[in-house]
Amino acid sequence: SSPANDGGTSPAPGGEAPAGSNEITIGVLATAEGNLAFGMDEAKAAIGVAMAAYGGDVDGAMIGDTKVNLVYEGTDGTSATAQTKAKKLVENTGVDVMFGPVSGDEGETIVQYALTVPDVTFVNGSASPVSMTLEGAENFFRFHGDSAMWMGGLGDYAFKDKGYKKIYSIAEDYSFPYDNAGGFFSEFCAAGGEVNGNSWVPVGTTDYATIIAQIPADTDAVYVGLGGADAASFLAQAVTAGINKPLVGGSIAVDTTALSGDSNIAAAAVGTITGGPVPGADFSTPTWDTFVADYAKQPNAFPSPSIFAVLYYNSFAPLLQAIEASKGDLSDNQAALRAALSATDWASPTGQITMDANRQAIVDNFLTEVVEGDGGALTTKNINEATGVKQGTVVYQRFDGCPGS
Amino acid sequence: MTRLATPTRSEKSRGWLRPGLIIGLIVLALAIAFPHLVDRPKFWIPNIGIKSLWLGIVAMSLVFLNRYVGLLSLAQMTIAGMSAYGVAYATVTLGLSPWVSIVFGLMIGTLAGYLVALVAARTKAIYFLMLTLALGQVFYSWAAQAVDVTNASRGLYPVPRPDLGVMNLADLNSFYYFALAAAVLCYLLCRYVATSSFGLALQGIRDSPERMSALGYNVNRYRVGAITFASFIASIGGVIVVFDRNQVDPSVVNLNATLDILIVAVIGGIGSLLGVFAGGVVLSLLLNFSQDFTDRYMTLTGLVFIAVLLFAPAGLAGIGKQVQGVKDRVLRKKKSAPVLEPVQEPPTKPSEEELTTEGTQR
Amino acid sequence: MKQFEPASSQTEDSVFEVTNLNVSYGRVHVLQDVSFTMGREPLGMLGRNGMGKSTLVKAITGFIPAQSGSITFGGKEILGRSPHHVNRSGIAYVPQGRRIFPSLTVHEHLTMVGAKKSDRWNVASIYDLFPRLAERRKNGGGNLSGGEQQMLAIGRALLSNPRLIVMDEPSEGLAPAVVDNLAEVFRALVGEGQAVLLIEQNLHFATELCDRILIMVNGRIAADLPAHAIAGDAEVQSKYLGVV
Amino acid sequence: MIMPDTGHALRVRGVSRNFGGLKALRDVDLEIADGERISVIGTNGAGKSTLFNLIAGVFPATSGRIELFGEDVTGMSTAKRAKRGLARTFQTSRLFEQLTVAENVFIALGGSEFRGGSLRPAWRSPSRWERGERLLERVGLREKGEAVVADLSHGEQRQLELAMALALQPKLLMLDEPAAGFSPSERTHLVKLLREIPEEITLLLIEHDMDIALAVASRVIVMHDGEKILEGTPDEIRASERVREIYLGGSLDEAV
Amino acid sequence: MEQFLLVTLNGLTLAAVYFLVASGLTLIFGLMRVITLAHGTSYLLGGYIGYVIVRETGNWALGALGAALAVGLLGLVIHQLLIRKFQDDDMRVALITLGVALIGTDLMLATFGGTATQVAFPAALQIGVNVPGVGQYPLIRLMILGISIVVGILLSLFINRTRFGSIVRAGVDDSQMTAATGVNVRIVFGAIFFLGSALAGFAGVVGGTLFPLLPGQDGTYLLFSLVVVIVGGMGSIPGAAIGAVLVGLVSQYTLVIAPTYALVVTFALMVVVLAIRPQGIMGRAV
Ligand SMILES: Nc1ncnc2c1ncn2[C@@H]1O[C@H](COP(=O)(O)OP(=O)(O)OP(=O)(O)O)[C@@H](O)[C@H]1O
Ligand SMILES: Nc1ncnc2c1ncn2[C@@H]1O[C@H](COP(=O)(O)OP(=O)(O)OP(=O)(O)O)[C@@H](O)[C@H]1O
Ligand SMILES: [Mg+2]
Ligand SMILES: [Mg+2]
Repeated sequence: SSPANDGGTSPAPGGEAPAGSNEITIGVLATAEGNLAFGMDEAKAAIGVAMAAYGGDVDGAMIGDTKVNLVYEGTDGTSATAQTKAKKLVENTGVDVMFGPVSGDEGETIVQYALTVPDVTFVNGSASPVSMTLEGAENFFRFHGDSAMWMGGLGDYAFKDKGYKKIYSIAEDYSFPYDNAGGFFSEFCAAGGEVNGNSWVPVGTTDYATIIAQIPADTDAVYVGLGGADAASFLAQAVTAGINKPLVGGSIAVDTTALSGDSNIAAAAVGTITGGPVPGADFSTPTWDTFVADYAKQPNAFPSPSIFAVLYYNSFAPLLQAIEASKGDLSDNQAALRAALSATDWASPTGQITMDANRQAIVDNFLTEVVEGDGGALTTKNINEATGVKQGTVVYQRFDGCPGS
Repeated sequence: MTRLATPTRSEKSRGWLRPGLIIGLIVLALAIAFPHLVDRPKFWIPNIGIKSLWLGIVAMSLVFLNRYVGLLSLAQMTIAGMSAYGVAYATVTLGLSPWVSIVFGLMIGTLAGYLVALVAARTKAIYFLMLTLALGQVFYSWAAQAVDVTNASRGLYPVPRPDLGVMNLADLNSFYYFALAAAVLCYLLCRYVATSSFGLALQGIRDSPERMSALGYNVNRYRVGAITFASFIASIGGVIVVFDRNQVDPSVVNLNATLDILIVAVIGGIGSLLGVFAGGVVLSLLLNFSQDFTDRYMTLTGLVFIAVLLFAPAGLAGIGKQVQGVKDRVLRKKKSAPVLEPVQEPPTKPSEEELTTEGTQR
Repeated sequence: MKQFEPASSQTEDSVFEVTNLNVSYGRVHVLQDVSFTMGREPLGMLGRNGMGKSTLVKAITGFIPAQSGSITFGGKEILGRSPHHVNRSGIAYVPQGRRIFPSLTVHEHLTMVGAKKSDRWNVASIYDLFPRLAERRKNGGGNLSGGEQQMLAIGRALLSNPRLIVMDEPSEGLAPAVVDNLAEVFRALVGEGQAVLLIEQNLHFATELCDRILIMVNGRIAADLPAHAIAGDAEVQSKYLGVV
Repeated sequence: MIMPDTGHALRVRGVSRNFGGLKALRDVDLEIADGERISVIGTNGAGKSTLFNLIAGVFPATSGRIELFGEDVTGMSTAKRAKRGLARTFQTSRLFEQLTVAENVFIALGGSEFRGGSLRPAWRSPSRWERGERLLERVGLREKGEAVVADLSHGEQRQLELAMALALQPKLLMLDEPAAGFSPSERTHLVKLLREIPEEITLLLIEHDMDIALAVASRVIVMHDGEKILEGTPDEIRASERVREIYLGGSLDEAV
Repeated sequence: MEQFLLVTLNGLTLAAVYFLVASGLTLIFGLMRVITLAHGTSYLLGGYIGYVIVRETGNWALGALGAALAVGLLGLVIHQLLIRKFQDDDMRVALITLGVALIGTDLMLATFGGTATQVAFPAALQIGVNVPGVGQYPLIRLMILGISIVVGILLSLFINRTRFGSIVRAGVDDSQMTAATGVNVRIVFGAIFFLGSALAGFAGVVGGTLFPLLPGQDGTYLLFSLVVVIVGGMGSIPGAAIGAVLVGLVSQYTLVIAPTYALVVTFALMVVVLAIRPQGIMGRAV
């Protein structure tokens, strides 16, 4: 049902669309291969929820008088594929709006690409490097926090409430953990905390026994800036290695995907505190509960929405709202649509979302703790919320000790 | 050992005038007209056209080494990546002018190839393959970690397409013709080298290095020369890569990228210097369009790949000859006269299959 | 199958027969209607270089396919069977150029054939036959001297304890005394009823060992002569073999 | 200090070579004057090919010293020795299997011709192809010029092997069982060819065929178990009881 | 000192997993000279099959056995259908296995998803034991070390004490001539493929018990086992053991000294070994 799919007759690229056009094609990028292959399913689930609100589905909907079409391209999480697929969506399919991508590597590339096609509007999916909204791309919007913002409030909490004075850092060696750990430790250090060692491990490290053996005895807690599989291996081995330090999780370390794995990681994971855009499992507000319920109806949904589904939803819904507000007017370089996007002030399932001058969202952030739920299954508990978290200006690099020291 | 297609009879004395020339010219004409034939040039030119060209150029360097030197290198994309990093580093970090950056990139790639050659020239067949694979992984891991030089996983950007004076690459058509010219140049260079006495000597070394030394040839020097030359060709591909992507990051040289080159070479025909471009077109089409038919891009690529290997071992480039061969065989069966095509496989070692099917039944 | 008249002491099961064999390499028609029959006897074959002798042998052993014709051994068709079937039907092969396995030691070459201690030929008796091999038993096959490789190739074939042994220029590279010794050994074997098909360039070796000799010229059997008719006859030699 | 001696094509002094525990060559001395014709005979595994390999520089000697045309070449590479005028054949053919016969010879002819390697298109050297053709004619392979080497019969490959060494126009020619695989008529032809080799070329020949070894040599060297046990004229060798006993054997007397 | 011993022990137990994966490759690639680029795929598939069986039956040993058999049979089928005909054309075979790997990886992704799973093992074994000089050490890692040693010994007995090893090497040198000594080369090679793949499948279950199973691990294990086999010398079981220990130790030590460059150093190790000794540590020069 997607007319954009048959290359020959699809609309010409966005900027050339006649004013008052009442058809908008959105190109969606999400990961369909590699470690984050489930990204596409989560993206579709999120989009499905948002579209259902307008009586549509993942392929399209009528929003007011505007017909919205969706076209999907899967990537493998690398910048090369993201670039190729974005170009295909923009230049071949002729989409008016780009939505996505999933990973940070892709995100940085997509921003660069956005700079070269000013007539297309880009709405970020879940990519969270700090730098993305600092590149000055007027056509690029992000409706969730960057990965440094995800740790907003956690540094203070760890120091003051938990009383951790010294924290050891184990993180993957690439841009996402730089920002994430940077965000955490800059707050933690500012509060008076101390970093007593960093271990930057290559992505894909499976054997953490030796890393774990490095943790100094006098450390109060361990920051774990690992994601997905690496987090799972770390936690599993933390159990067999009998690690006895509390953990501070990077935003994706104890995501549902890690907790829902089969390995028995309870002993290590319980008590871990973490920060991020996704609230704990006990969180309950009407909007959140509705979202979770709607999400669960989508095909291929996980038991609860992953961070990717939450972020894709929180980003896609404002896009639809802006289309509605601007009545699908794409004239004048999509000025009306962009104005509407910038003006977003939305009570999302995870709190109020407004935009700053860099088209970067100002959001609420959640602090959670891993607890053992009924029947021993792991779950998360909300422990604190930081409201109105704004983006900083520092793009973090790999650092030793406290960031910037 | 390390050769795929049955090669090459003699290439002497036939010079440039071969039956393939006409087909080659037609293809070239099509390639020149390509930007004007497609309906969405901004998509087709970079995503299919330019991508096929650089995939082809890098794969050509692999084919050259395999066919004339008997070495299968998995480091060709790595070399191209080094050249791309070189251009990007010169542009982004050092702020050098485009021409200088290009020369810098080419030098980095070629020099790296030379150093690889010094280590690898002594190793043979499988070891060479593994050594180049390992070198590729070393560079990939390093590029993904060395924040100071490569900016780690973020990579170096932006590398805009420059105005070279003679040609403004910022214009997509110009960039395409730039890449096409580079491809033609690479092909002519490879052919020229292959038909020279040097090229013949390389083939001699491929078949019997001991004999070559006994004849007074410095085998190592020839091998190093050939690998360095192939690295230069790959480096040219790398320059196009960096301008095509406007950036360079570790994904340019990861394992998938390495395998892509192998796939291109095989689909095109690993014995053919020109077939690589057909391989490049097939792969870039698969990459861009397979998702319109299936979610399983990799499975599709794998199936195409295996099908080529099983049924058209000489790749797309060899299909013409294969059809001819089948025709002859049919004719032969009909007439039952002993008009036979030369056996395809080296006749010293026919497989058991051939023996049982072709042997006489009584 | 053509009716065969058994020679005096021969039984049907050791009759080896090639009928109208045609082999081509591509367009080159190398073997043209080759036919001959042999029993438990030593049969020699001579011919100038490139006449098709090895081609015949390779067709017999299943190394290359034939276009038409038939090869039977003990009444069973072996043409078109793969080399290991041919071997198991009782035919062993000493190839031209030795084709030693470079990655195997001398001893491994001999043990891999799997001859039993009770067999006529076993590893120990091969070492007795070629003491030089025993001295070099741990040496890699690729590092042997040419003559040692030839001994090994012969030993490897004997270990199959074949009813018919096909040898393609086995004397190549062997010192005269060794050839001499070999001739003696094979004469003894022939006495035990061993069938031998011997391709040779060494006229003396061939005529010493064989009573009957075929001469191949341009892919055809040009003559079938008793050995003594060749040994002493310069005219025959010059006619068929180009010896001047 | 040994003075350069221009009168000697080859001098081998006290050369030994061990392979692991095996002493393949033991303290061998050899002096060959320019233009001499030497045959090396000896039992299988006596070390003849090893001696050739040491002279040609395929692998280094364990001890000892080798001089070519008065120059110490003990540590020199194979290629450099070849450029000083040494050519050899291999007992087991080493040919460019996937190339044609003509191309094989073309490459061989280049060995003495250019140093770094020429980037001139091969087909633009007609004179080199012609010389190759004449060479093939000499060894009796003229008809096979366009055949791919892998398709040659064994004997034909041996003929090409010979052509490859002759192509170098060497000052010292070393042939390792050139007649192996040759038919009797090709052998006669070979003897003729060897006799036609210009006088100034030094010839070192390994051969098990006494008809050839004794026919072309002015001096014969007999080896056994890694040692040179005897040296003499063909007649002396024929007469030697020792040679008969360990090498020639008895019943094939007529062959000698 | 205690830390050094601990890291060393970690290196050795990691080496045990590498060795198990590499031992199959030593047969297929080292001995039979077939460059199989699908070996990592066999590993991962074995892990997944083991995971499913263990999840359904709760029996770890059954999972390991089932995975070994299933992957072994699959390897045999692939050999008979796709590889056998081109046995002598080693590059073509390598590329075919690459195609198999591409497809296998993709289908596993479609079937098992992109999230990490791990093979469960009895809680009774999830304990530490006291290792002198090191302190508490996970029992499971020591058990895996033991399994590897047993497999290694059995395998090297099989290769060196039977004619099998010679026959395979002969078959690789010259398959026709090997057949001419009466060996059915096709069956022998098929058996090797079965055994090699089965070992990879088994290794997948063992590895999947210690480390997570997920897309990408196939490539990682392929590379590591290639490095192990090459460094150790092709076709030699002791070589593979040495290679595995070297790779395991080097990667663990660098994780301590310069974690960022752990991968670089591991691959650089292979480059250095090949540059100095082109045939690998225990390899025979050919
Ligand atoms: N590379 C090597 N490694 C180990 N042993 C070797 C090597 N090369 C030769 N040998 C051994 O050295 C001895 C001498 O070999 P060589 O080839 O010189 O003999 P030859 O006199 O040429 O014999 P033939 O007449 O049989 O060719 C042989 O016993 C052989 O096995
Ligand atoms: N694989 C091949 N392809 C094409 N032609 C071949 C092939 N093998 C051999 N020939 C040709 O077939 C002819 C017969 O070869 P064959 O090897 O049978 O000769 P032969 O009698 O054994 O000679 P020799 O005494 O030299 O060993 C030769 O002219 C040879 O060039
Ligand atoms: Mg022959
Ligand atoms: Mg010799």
